[in-house]
Amino acid sequence: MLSNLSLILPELVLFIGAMVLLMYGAFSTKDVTRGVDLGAMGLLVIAAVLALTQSPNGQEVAFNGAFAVDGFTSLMKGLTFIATAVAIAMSRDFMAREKLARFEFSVLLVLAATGMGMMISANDLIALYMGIELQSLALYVVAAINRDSLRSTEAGLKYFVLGALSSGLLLYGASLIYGFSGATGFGDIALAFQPENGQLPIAMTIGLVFLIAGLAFKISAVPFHMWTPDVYEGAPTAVTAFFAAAPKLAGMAIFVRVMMTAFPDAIVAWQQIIIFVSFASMALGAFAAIGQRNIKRLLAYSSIGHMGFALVGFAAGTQDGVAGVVLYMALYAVMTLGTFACVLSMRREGGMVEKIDNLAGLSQTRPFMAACLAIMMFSLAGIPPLAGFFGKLFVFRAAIDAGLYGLSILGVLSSVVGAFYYLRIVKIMYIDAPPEEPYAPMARDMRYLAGASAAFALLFFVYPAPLVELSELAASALFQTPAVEVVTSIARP
Amino acid sequence: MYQAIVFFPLFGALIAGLFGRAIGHRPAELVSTGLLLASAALSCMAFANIMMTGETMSVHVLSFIHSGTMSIDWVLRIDALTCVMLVVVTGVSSLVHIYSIGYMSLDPGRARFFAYLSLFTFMMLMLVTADNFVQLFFGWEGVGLASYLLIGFWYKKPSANAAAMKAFVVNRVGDFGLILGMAAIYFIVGSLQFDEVFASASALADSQFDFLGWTVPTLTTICLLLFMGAMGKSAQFMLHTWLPDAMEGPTPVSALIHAATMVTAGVFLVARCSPLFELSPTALSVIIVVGAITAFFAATVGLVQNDIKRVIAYSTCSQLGYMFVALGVGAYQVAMFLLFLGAGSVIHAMQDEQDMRKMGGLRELVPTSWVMMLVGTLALTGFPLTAGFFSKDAIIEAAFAAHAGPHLFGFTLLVVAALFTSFYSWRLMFMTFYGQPRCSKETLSHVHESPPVMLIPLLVLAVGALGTGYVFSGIFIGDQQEAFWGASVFTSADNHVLHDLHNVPLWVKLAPLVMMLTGFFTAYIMYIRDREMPQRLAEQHDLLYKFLLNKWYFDELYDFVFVRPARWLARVFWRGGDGYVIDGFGPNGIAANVLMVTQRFVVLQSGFVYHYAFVMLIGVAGFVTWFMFGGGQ
Amino acid sequence: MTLTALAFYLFATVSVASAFMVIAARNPVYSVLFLILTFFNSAGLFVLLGAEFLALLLVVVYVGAVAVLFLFVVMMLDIDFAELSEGFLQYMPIGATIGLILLLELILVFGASATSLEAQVLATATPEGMTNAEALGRVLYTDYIYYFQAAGAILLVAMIGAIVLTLVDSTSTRRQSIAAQNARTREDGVEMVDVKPGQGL
Amino acid sequence: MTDWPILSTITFLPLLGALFIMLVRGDEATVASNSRAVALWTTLITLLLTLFMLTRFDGSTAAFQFVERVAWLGDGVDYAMGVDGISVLFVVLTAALMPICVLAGWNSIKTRVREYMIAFLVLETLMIGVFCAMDLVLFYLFFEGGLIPMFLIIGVWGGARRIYASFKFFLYTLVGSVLMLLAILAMYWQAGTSFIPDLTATGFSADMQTWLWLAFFASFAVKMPMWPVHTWLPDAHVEAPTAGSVILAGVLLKMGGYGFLRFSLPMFPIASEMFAPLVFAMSAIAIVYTSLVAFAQEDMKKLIAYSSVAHMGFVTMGLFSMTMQGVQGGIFQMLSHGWISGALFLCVGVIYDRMHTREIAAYGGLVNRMPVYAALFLLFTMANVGLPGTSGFVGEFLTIIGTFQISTWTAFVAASGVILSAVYALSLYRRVTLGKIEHEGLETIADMDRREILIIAPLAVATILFGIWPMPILDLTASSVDALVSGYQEALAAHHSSGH
Amino acid sequence: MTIGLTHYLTLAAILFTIGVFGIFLNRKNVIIILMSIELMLLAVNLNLVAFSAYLGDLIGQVFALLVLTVAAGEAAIGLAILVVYFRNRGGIAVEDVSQMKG
Repeated sequence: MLSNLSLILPELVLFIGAMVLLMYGAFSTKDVTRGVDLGAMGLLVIAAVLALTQSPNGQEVAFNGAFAVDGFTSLMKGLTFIATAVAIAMSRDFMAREKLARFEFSVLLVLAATGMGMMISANDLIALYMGIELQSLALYVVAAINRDSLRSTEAGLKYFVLGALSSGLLLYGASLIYGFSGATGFGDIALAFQPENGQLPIAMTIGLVFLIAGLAFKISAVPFHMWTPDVYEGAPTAVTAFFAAAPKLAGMAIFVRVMMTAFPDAIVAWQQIIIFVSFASMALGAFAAIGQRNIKRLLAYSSIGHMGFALVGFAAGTQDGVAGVVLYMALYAVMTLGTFACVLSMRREGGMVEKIDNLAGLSQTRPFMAACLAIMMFSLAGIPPLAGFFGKLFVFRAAIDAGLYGLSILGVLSSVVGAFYYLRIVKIMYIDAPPEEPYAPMARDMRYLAGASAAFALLFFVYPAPLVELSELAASALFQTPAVEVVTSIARP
Repeated sequence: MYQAIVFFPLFGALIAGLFGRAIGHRPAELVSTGLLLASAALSCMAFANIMMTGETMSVHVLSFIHSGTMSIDWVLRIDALTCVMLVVVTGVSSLVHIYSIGYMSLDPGRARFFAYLSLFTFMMLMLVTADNFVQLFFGWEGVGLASYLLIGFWYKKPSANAAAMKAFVVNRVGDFGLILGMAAIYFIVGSLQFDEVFASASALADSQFDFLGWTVPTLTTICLLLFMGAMGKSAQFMLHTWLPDAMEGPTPVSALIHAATMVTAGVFLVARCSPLFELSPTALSVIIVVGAITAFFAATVGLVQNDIKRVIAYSTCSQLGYMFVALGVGAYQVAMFLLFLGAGSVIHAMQDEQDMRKMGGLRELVPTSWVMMLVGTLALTGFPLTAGFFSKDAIIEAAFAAHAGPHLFGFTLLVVAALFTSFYSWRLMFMTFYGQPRCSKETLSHVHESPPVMLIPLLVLAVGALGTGYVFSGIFIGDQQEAFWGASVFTSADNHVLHDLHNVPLWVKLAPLVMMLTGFFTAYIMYIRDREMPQRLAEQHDLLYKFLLNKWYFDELYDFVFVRPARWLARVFWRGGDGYVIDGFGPNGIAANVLMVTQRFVVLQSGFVYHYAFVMLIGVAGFVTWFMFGGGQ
Repeated sequence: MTLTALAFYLFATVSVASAFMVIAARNPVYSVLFLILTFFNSAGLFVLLGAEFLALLLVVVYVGAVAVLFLFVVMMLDIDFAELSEGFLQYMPIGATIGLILLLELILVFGASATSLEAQVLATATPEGMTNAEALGRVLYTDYIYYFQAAGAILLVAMIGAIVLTLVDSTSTRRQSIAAQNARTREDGVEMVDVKPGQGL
Repeated sequence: MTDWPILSTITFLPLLGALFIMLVRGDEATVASNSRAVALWTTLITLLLTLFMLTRFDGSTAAFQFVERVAWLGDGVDYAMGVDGISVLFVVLTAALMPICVLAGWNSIKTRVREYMIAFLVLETLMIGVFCAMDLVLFYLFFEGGLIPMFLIIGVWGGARRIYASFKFFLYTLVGSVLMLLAILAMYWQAGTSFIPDLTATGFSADMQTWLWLAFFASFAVKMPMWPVHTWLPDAHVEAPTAGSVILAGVLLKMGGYGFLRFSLPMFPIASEMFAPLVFAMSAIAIVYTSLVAFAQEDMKKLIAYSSVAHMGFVTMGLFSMTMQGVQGGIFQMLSHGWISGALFLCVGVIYDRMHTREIAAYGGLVNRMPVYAALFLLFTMANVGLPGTSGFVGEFLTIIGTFQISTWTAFVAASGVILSAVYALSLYRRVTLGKIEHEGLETIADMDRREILIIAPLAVATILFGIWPMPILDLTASSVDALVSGYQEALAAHHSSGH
Repeated sequence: MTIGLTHYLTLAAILFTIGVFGIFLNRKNVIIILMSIELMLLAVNLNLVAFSAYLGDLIGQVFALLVLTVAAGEAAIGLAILVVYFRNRGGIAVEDVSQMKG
């Protein structure tokens, strides 16, 4: 039991911490938002450190195989928790200015992070579902957290309705998989469908489709992406920043883990779906973003496109591919958070501005912010030597290795189309004339965050080895044979 | 010494050009002229030297292009042919320099002018001393550049600028052939050294190679390509159009370009490559035909021109035709000899430009000029004992005697051309210096004799025109010729034209003389006796007159065939090709399509949650269907 | 067969019919009621499958809590029902097509699978000598404690979420602060203004 | 050889300068003047270092020199730098053009001087990196990275239609490059390394070569630019500030040719031979077509831009002839076009700075007021025409000679470019400088000042010096080109003897 | 006639499809969409329980139990969001929920 607890320590810390913070907030008479925020960030950082230092040799499982920890999960959890912490850090100033500061926000984010941790470590369909739901419920709420705003509540409503639908799909798939494999543990499912057992039954494939639909929704891959633009636009910007990074990391992580550990031999089946989804995401992300006028909406499409790119590595289905996905997601998280640090600073006297055209002449009025945002845009576009390029490099390398030439070509071409709208933002900032009304200066936190992520994107190429090696290490964890086989169906007579 | 000959003019050009404004006009003039005179003196010494020893010398200056097996150096090659050219070039050029001191004395751009002149001379010297094709091409193009600068010297005159550009471009048409010729030579022989190329000439005589998809005889192709270059520079028929226009430059320029030097570069090229040409009867035939047509064509046009300089230009053109016929029949020596006839043209050229119809009766006003002009005319028309007599007669006889190709065609045209030459030369004389002045009194009062600095060069030339023929005919084409030319000019073993030309029938020998006299009398009748006659003739043969007056409508033809289509094509390519097709279907078209696709995507995002759910479910249903029926398994 | 089959078909027919009415009913209140009917019938099916505890749970928790919550919300939100049911059939054809395709495919799949999953009489998952509730209880708090706790966490989030979203802030209601009242001094309460003559306020 | 990483120093020194400029503080005028000074000094020091490197360079070997290699991305993707006879001169060219560019923007750039200088210094780093990179991925990094500063240079400091031009430039080149990226990855997959010498030694199968060649071609042909993917160039040139045009024509275009030399030809010889007719056709069309289009232009920069396309046609033609003369001529042509077209753009810049128009029709008779300018302009016009004695001739001549040995048709058509270039270049010169002054504004136009002469003088010297004595360049490239050509021929011989 | 697994699966599929169908059939009322989702979850539960019985494996029932629990929480959140939305908008017609699009 103790070993069980040591494995779920990060999640445990988060969950208990969240409850402590909740109590503190609920029973304190003063405004404790600031304290709770700091506490939440502290918790997340501690959890991240714990997660990253877990690094067991091979895979270790807890709770009869429901919860697994390996190199992959610890890295992805660490990144997810840090991304959440950063999102809270970025939200503080924003929430205060928008009069949304409530201590429950941070608590919900911590709980969502707990869910993400559970999700990433899930080694069982039930654990997967529970993790996803814990995360999702918290996300539905924070999307609608500005409850006096029609847009925010509409975002929450849409997110909820579609999220519930996707949960239904996922569950339906899970039930079929359970039924036809007789197991819910990933390892057992994999064992049940080894090549020697013959072809994957069609019913199983259908279950897989439903499962993928549910997971693809979480990373907003086409055609399960429809919620993304509306939710990104409607949710308060700080929440959008959070949405863009951490849940995507977690969603991608579990998506990869499920497919790699539960269906390693069904690759022929799911690879086709991933290829289609990947291509469709890249293309839609690129094309639809061009038409956008709202920066948050644009970033929503951009994130759809980026998920498509990450999926390219996934579609390869190889260890290199997974390493590429991990690296891509890590870089993406940094870039997207950096971008949102700038977007959150888009305000004038009257309040937030979200129109892309409002960025006009930013390079003259706020050169630092413009430079950071420009670096982010080029990086997101995947132009070397910025960090974003390396993500693309690695995923496409894996795709080429796996012989996915068509997907690769379509992918790079849509990255060209995508480059157009990133360039447009740079153009607006650097070429267009500034407006009469000046921008409010960037908050100090935002300056640091934007500057740090810009510096990261800019200088990643100097010494990329650590992150590259980490991602390779993480990927290798998914390709080891599980250390311990645990029979999950204890109750079977 | 040889370096000095070649590079003195360059120094002169650099000093006058770069420091002209700093040191003043007069010093610039003196320095460049002085250097050129020195160069001329050295050239004479070199000439004498070579005459005595008969040896060929090579002076290595600098390496130029070494690439793989190709090695080209800057080398001065001095042999008999070069020496003749050196003397002609430096000699004429010196005289032009001296003349220009007087002629340009009032021009604000004098230093620049002298820089150009010296540059021109330098380039010409590089051309004639070349040891390989590339160096020759350097001089060749350099001459083109200098002529471009000189013709366009008066840059405020739009016509001068146009003429300069025309000269350059038309020359470039010839260069097109020359470059290809060089490429072909390198391709076949593997070298561009004269010696090496000539050494392998006989091996090429019967060989063939693939050119533009056809299998063609090697040597003939190369020769024709090279000849194309020569045509451009020597203003042969089809590529002659620049020459008359080049008269837009200052008069000394006209002299330098037309008469003595630049245009003879083509002749020099063919002579230099005689080892190649001599082995290709086809090429020789082409040269004869082109040369003969040029001679005839230019003479016909010269008949009716009213501008002195134009007459001279066409006359030059015509003389060049003669030279090429000589080259074509294999009488290279004769052709080179004719170069000295250039003196006659120079004299003419150095008279100032005016419309002949407005002149007349100037003999009393400018007697010295009149004498010079007379000498020039005599030389040009081939009056006995002048340089022209020896050379021209020799050519016509050679054309008759030759065995190569269409020599009779050449002979006939040349004889007719001789008649015309005589006619228009005398016409020019009569119209300018005889009869009553046709211009206003006031203009007349300004006419005065030139200063000595201009007359002396004329005098020297006049002496040359009268004397050289007699003196040098022996060495150039007579008994001593083989000793003199040595290896520099090649004649194939079965070409006896130089011997045969002494054995032609008497009527052939007399034909040029008869023609000359006929021309003289006709001119005399028409312009001294019956002055109404030209007018009448022109009216009677209106079409012919117009045809000739407009130079056979060549400018118009080229405008119609090349210039206009080129302009049209340029616009079509630009607006249509680049603008409409490439950009339209390329970047702009794609961009437009992207926007269209974007609109479609955006419309899909309707904002209705059931649409979104619908899309998700369609996705799921699609995947399921794919796996069940689409062969997903 | 016989009784089990009869029961199955009865429950199945009613639940399908009432499920259809859930989406087809014009009045949301009816929809909720049909939903409850569906749940009841499903509970019956659960019993047939030997999952008595779940059947109970479905009735107690779902019908008792969730469905009633739905009903409550439907009633609370003052909605113009007549307007809401307009345009009901607009998306019928395409929706029906997609739905039917999906359904046919699923049934086909199960039909195909039926050869491998022979239509045997379904046993019960409950081990011998134990009630269903006991069996569930044994594993739920031991082997599956993790899920159980996770479910707890989810409910906690749901609770926080519901409160965050719907609780009206207490900022408008004024609470008594005894400490503040006691600490109040004259200086806080009275402000002395030096009014110059003739200037007034 | 030196022990210290001289190539990395040269490459990243400008970046250091850029960093320095970022730290400059003070009011606008101080920042501007300090930025200029720092930029100038940085580029000059870089140039000096480059020249120093050149003195240590051994031209007698075809091997890479000053090699540095450090682990970078892992799995055979290293940070590897080195130069050989083919690349060393491009490094020098880049370093030499940069001070000129800085000076060219000295007075004409008035807004955002700091950013301008930073952009240029970053661009220098990336450009030098392209020519020094010995690793394919590293090469791509630099190759593509150059788009960013150039995009900004055109976009921020460009002319009226700068937005269209900069987007076109960026996206056009990006399309080609991303396809190349895939090819790079495929090569990496095949060879397990992206170290260029190793890749050159890897014999790719004929089938694979075909695809790889096409992908690389997509990138380099656009960069070059070859007909029909050239249309971005006139727009980019016209809108870019003078220094931008100089660097665009002088260095960026050369990356395409360099790419052919470094990758397409040595690594995919079979495909290169197969596609040579295509390249020849495109080159020949480029020469005639764009020369004609240049003739129709009314904008000076556009005319020169089109002439660049034509000149690049000579380069591609020469390179793909794969004869010693053709390749050396191609390299020489690239270098010489680097300074000639650079100088021509500077010439346009000189009068643009005075009159703020590039319309040819707005000028005329400049020689009356600007004799020095007219003389220099003439020199470069003639060099552009390919007059012997200028460096423009040597490359053109060698490429024609080289190509004639392989394809007479191509050489034939290309030689006609000799005529056409004279037509458009001289007509430009005539319309701009000759004649009487007819536009009022030109009556007071001043001749070039000392700074402008100083900028152009080195280019003029190079034009004439290397026109008369091209040996230094030819010697430096000889052994590398020889190795390239013989390696190519051997590969082909092996392929043909194996029965294909 | 034995009632086998296939029967239950088919029934669940029908219920699931009705739930799916309900989502885009009812564009006038968000609550019905929520109810459709409840139907889908019910179908899932039916599946799970049937499989549980078929496999003789209790975990299916445990799964169903948890699904029920979570679904209750989900319903709570969903209705809460719906209520705040109603407060802002004054209606819950699906077609009104389209402030953001494009």
